[in-house]
Amino acid sequence: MKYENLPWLILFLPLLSVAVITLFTLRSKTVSSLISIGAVVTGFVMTLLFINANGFQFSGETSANWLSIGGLQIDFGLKLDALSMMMLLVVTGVGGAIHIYSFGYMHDDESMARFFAFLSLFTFSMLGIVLANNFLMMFIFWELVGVSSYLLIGFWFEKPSAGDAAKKAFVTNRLGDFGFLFGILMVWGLLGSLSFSALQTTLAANPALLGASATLAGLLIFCGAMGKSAQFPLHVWLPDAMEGPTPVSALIHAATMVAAGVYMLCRTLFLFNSESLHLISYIGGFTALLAALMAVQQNDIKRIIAYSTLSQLGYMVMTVGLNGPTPAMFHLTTHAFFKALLFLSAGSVIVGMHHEQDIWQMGNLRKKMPITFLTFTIGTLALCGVPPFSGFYSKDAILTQALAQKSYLLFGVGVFVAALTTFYTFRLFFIVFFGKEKSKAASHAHESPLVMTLPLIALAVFSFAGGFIGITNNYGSQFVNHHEALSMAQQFTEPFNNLFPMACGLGAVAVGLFLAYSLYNNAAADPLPTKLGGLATLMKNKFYFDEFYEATFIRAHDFLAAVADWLDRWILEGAIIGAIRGGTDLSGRALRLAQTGNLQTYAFLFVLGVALLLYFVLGK
Amino acid sequence: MHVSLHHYLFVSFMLFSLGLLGVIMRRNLLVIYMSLELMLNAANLALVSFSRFNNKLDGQVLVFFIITVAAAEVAVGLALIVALFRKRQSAHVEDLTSMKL
Amino acid sequence: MEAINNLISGGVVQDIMFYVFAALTLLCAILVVANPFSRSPVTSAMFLVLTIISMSGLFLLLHAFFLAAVQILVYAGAVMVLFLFVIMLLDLKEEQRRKIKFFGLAAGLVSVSIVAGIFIKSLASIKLTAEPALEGETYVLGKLLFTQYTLPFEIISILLLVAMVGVILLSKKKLE
Amino acid sequence: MNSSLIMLEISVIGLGLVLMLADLFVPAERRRFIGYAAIVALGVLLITSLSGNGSCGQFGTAFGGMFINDGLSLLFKQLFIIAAILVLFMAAEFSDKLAAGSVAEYYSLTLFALAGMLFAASSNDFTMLFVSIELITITFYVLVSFQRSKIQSLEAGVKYLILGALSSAFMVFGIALIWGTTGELNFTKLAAVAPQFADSQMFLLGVLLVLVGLGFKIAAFPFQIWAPDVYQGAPTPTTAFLGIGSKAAGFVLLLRVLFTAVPSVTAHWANLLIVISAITILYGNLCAIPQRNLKRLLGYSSIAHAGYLLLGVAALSASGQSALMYYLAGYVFTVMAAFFVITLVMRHLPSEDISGLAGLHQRSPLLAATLTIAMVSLAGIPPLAGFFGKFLLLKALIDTAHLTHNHGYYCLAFTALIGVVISLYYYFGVIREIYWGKNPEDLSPIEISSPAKLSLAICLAGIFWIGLFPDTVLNITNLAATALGK
Repeated sequence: MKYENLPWLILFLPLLSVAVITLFTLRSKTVSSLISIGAVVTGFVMTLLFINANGFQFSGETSANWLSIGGLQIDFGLKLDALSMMMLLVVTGVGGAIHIYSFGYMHDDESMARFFAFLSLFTFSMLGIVLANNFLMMFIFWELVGVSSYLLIGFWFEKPSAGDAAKKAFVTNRLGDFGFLFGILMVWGLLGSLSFSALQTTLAANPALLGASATLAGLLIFCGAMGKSAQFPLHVWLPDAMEGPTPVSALIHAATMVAAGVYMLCRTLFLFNSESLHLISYIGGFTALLAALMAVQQNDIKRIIAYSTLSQLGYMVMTVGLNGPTPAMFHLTTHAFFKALLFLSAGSVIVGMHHEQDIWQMGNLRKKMPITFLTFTIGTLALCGVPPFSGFYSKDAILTQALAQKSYLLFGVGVFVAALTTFYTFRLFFIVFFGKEKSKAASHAHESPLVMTLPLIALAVFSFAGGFIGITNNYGSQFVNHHEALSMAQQFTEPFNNLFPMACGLGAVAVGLFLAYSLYNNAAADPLPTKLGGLATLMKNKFYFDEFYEATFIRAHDFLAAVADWLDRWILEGAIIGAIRGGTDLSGRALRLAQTGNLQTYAFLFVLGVALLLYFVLGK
Repeated sequence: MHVSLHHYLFVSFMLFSLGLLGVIMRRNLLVIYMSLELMLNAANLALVSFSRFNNKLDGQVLVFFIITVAAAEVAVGLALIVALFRKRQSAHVEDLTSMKL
Repeated sequence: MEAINNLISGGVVQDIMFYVFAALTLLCAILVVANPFSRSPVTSAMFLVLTIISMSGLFLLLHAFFLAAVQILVYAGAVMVLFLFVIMLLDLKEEQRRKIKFFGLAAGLVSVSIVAGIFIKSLASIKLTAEPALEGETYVLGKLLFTQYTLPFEIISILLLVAMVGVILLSKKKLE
Repeated sequence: MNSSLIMLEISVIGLGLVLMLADLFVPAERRRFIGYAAIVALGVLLITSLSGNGSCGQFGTAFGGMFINDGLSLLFKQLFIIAAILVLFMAAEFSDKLAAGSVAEYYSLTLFALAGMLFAASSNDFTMLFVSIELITITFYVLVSFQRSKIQSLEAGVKYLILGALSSAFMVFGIALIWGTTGELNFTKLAAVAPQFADSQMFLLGVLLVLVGLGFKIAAFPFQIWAPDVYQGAPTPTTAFLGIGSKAAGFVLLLRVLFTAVPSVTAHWANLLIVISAITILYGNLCAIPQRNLKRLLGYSSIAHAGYLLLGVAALSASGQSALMYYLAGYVFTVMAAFFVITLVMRHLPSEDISGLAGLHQRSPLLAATLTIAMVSLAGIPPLAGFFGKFLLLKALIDTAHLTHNHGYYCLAFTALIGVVISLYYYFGVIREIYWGKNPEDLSPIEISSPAKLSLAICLAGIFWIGLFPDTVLNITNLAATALGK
């Protein structure tokens, strides 16, 4: 392996940037942000250099002895293979674009230097997860990601909701992490090692070693992914986390942090047995469905995208559960491109609208913000899976995988969610960019500066072409034995090898698009489209369809969405989480009553304690 | 019935329990403190009787230490109670509840 | 002296004396803790002195002559004087008879009787093998104290110093 | 007799006496330097002990086996000295709140308490256990009530006094029963005869009563009730010393009693230890949630941490004991950092309410960062000291669970994790107050003296060092744990 030291540099550059910013340049906004941007962009260039020198067809590790506990040695080491390289590219590449964009977005913020310090800390933690070669190290960076996202989500601390959202994100994540830690301890106890490669070798040699607890261990480890990748029922933190600045939403909730869970599952896929994978796939599918249903009811531009993220994450987890790490990672990568693009474009819209986020206040922005409109369109098409945009290829790969695993229910869910996705995305698209301006802000909207639009364009290119530039080849070399690399033309036509899933996917897109168009195009205006007489019957049909839709689909859908929302708000948030929180709080207050401050009570409780102790040990 | 170790230990145990009762029942800090002395004395009695019946002198040495420590503890404790009394004009436990919950 | 020794070593007399001293000790201890006639701390203190004196009688029966003396000198002589001194100094009024909380009383009695019950139950596990043998000679005790137990002895001296400093600090009248 | 082994203890006591005398000759405005002189002297003692040249580096026994120097005592003595140094730094900052003219006495009493802890670390005999624990406790009666002008300090002193004396009475009685049944006071000799008495109710009763006394010191359930009041009322440096020194002394004695003196009995008490540590963790964490007074909050949190530390005891294995000591080492620096910030921020406020922290990140970024890091470490978030400690403790538990097939261990590990989740609420509540607290009236920057900066740096370095390079500390704790099994 050439340039073996480069990955270390890539990892530690952002940390260095944190140190330099906090210690020296906190006063200067520009210098701090340039240092932070420089660190991540240099990381991206170094990653390219490293890949250029080594290609993807390798797998190696570089490590330093860190600690040994009772005969077990744990290294601080980096895992270097196609999987981590691709993720490095995503994190530094997409992350770099977001860093540059932030330079424009946060330009008027007082504490921009602090923001970039946090951003670098986050990048460092995320790179640590990607590169970790053992569970312990991964867990440590996992938690660091949690802490730095806590800082970023709560960045605008003047808003109390930001503080609440940050705390909620952190605590919900920690809930999952404890399952994760428990799983790690269990794996450690059963297999005696924490290094991924050692574990894989051990399990390959003796698959029965995990024994009866294999399912439990797998599910506990999945708990970690459940928290980070916001899977049901730990998904509640993600929509609230939109309180952070928009670049944070793009970085954390599209490209990196939420992807960590899926990445971790793929990294440790060898640990999971079929039962646990089965359950994982259903949790993923359910999350995808639930989130898509909820997205339809939202009016906040960022929230819609956030729910869509949830839904897409559900897709990925479902695919991992269907034993398809390649399509899952493929979708993760393309999703990183187009979702970051969507978030950043939304951020551009929000800036253009002077921090208005309600879509019903927007309208007709395509004229005012042409570049943003273009990039948003590309993002939308990619998200919906319109050929030949990247989302089409990765979604098709997922559907094909579901069919190949003969999981017809999940295949159905996938197709249905694809239709829903198209529906709500285009709903957003039509309301925001078409029709009439629905507020003054919309009439005076303006295009964002170049430093913000350039990253948008870069991301748009990848959102368009991500499907056939060899991403599957690179992942395939990791997960599939004797993987044959496909040429670009072969990749381009890959979906046509399996016509049925492609047809279903495209059909879903068409249905969704049609519904969205018929309902929301010029929704607030144009009572009767009299422009073309020949289309009058069509309009009439539309009218019929509206009736039909109103009577059945919308009602049913409203009901479903309301149920989902109700479930989310009252059962999950209110009852379960509320009961846990309220219960602990209440029991804390009750227990505290013993603390009367009266010495005599204390003495009595002390003696009671002694009496109980003696009774239980000696009284029988 | 011939007096044996059991008899002495029984007295010691009763003394200890009486002291314990005093600590949790009385409200006056000084009386609570006296009850604590009773408990220490019970330990002394147990040690001396074990010493006699086990034919070892270490118990008596320990008693010597306990008496000294008790004296030191009493001195500090009473000084503390006096200091508190000066502030509060009370030596009752109910009046000591400025910190709670 | 010899007459007393003979009397003490005589089995029956010794037993009777044990019962007398034991009864006195426990009775006085009860009166320290729960005197039905007075709740004044002074009464409690006086009965504590009596308890200690009757205990030193038990010590004599156990042939711990030095400790019996120490018990009276240090406890009855010094510690209890300190107690009485403080009681007088503070001019404590009699503890008011407040309404007894029955629940508290019952709970306290129950937990103390659990402790006492387990204590007494554990008596059965002591095997009565040895006859009383030890003669608590002061000379031997002193020798033990200054050879084997030098270190704790010295630590105790530091402890007394700490107590002294502490008492002075806590009872200095005025803050400088 | 190899009395050169106790040179360290003699030096500390001598230092205490010198300080007391120095008070007479040093003018009032220079008294602060008495403390710094003591810190330097302790630093020298620490360095000699670390380099292995000091008396506590020579292993062996003295005074007829009563006093022992081994890996365990060495580790704990170093922790005690570090804690004492930081407490002295803190006391120097706090001196304007102590009764004027008695600052030197405060220093020397701290040193005497330290001497008690050092003796406790080397105790190999119930007599030594008793006198060293009494030296610590009686010194603390005075240290807790040192702020005589403050009613809360006196009240805390009286509460500590009565409950401490109660626990001492139980402990003394326990020692009497142990000695009475077995005829041995020495731990090593007791270990040899204890198996014969495994069925003797009275012997077990004695051991339990000794555990009551030690349980009080470490504030374990059900003997934890004093901790919040005393933590709140005591002067802050005392609280810090109480929460670390006194607790660690309790733990070293607990380890010696359970694993050197009566290992045959301890082996049967796995379930008892499991239940006690589980309840201790839950009690401390649950009660801390609604708490607004920061010192009291740390009082409850110290109960919870006693529970975590007890996990290492409950694991009944060398790795558990090693993890316990590792956790304790991290805990020393973390808690000291927290109390140091409290001392610096809240010494002029009427109460220690958390709201006093609002705006701290503007008043002093250093203090804000230190307290944040301390809270994050206490909450057990990697890569800080608190995380590795909890990780090792859980690992030891799971290992034992595999070995013994006792499902209670899994439940205990699960409870511990629940406790950690609960604790996030209040630890992050503190952080939230620092950064998101509402409308602080006073935004004046906080002046930090250079000695205070130095000690904050020591605390932070400790937290990070132990978290990032666990191996270095683990080597020492493993060595210490092997000393127990002998």
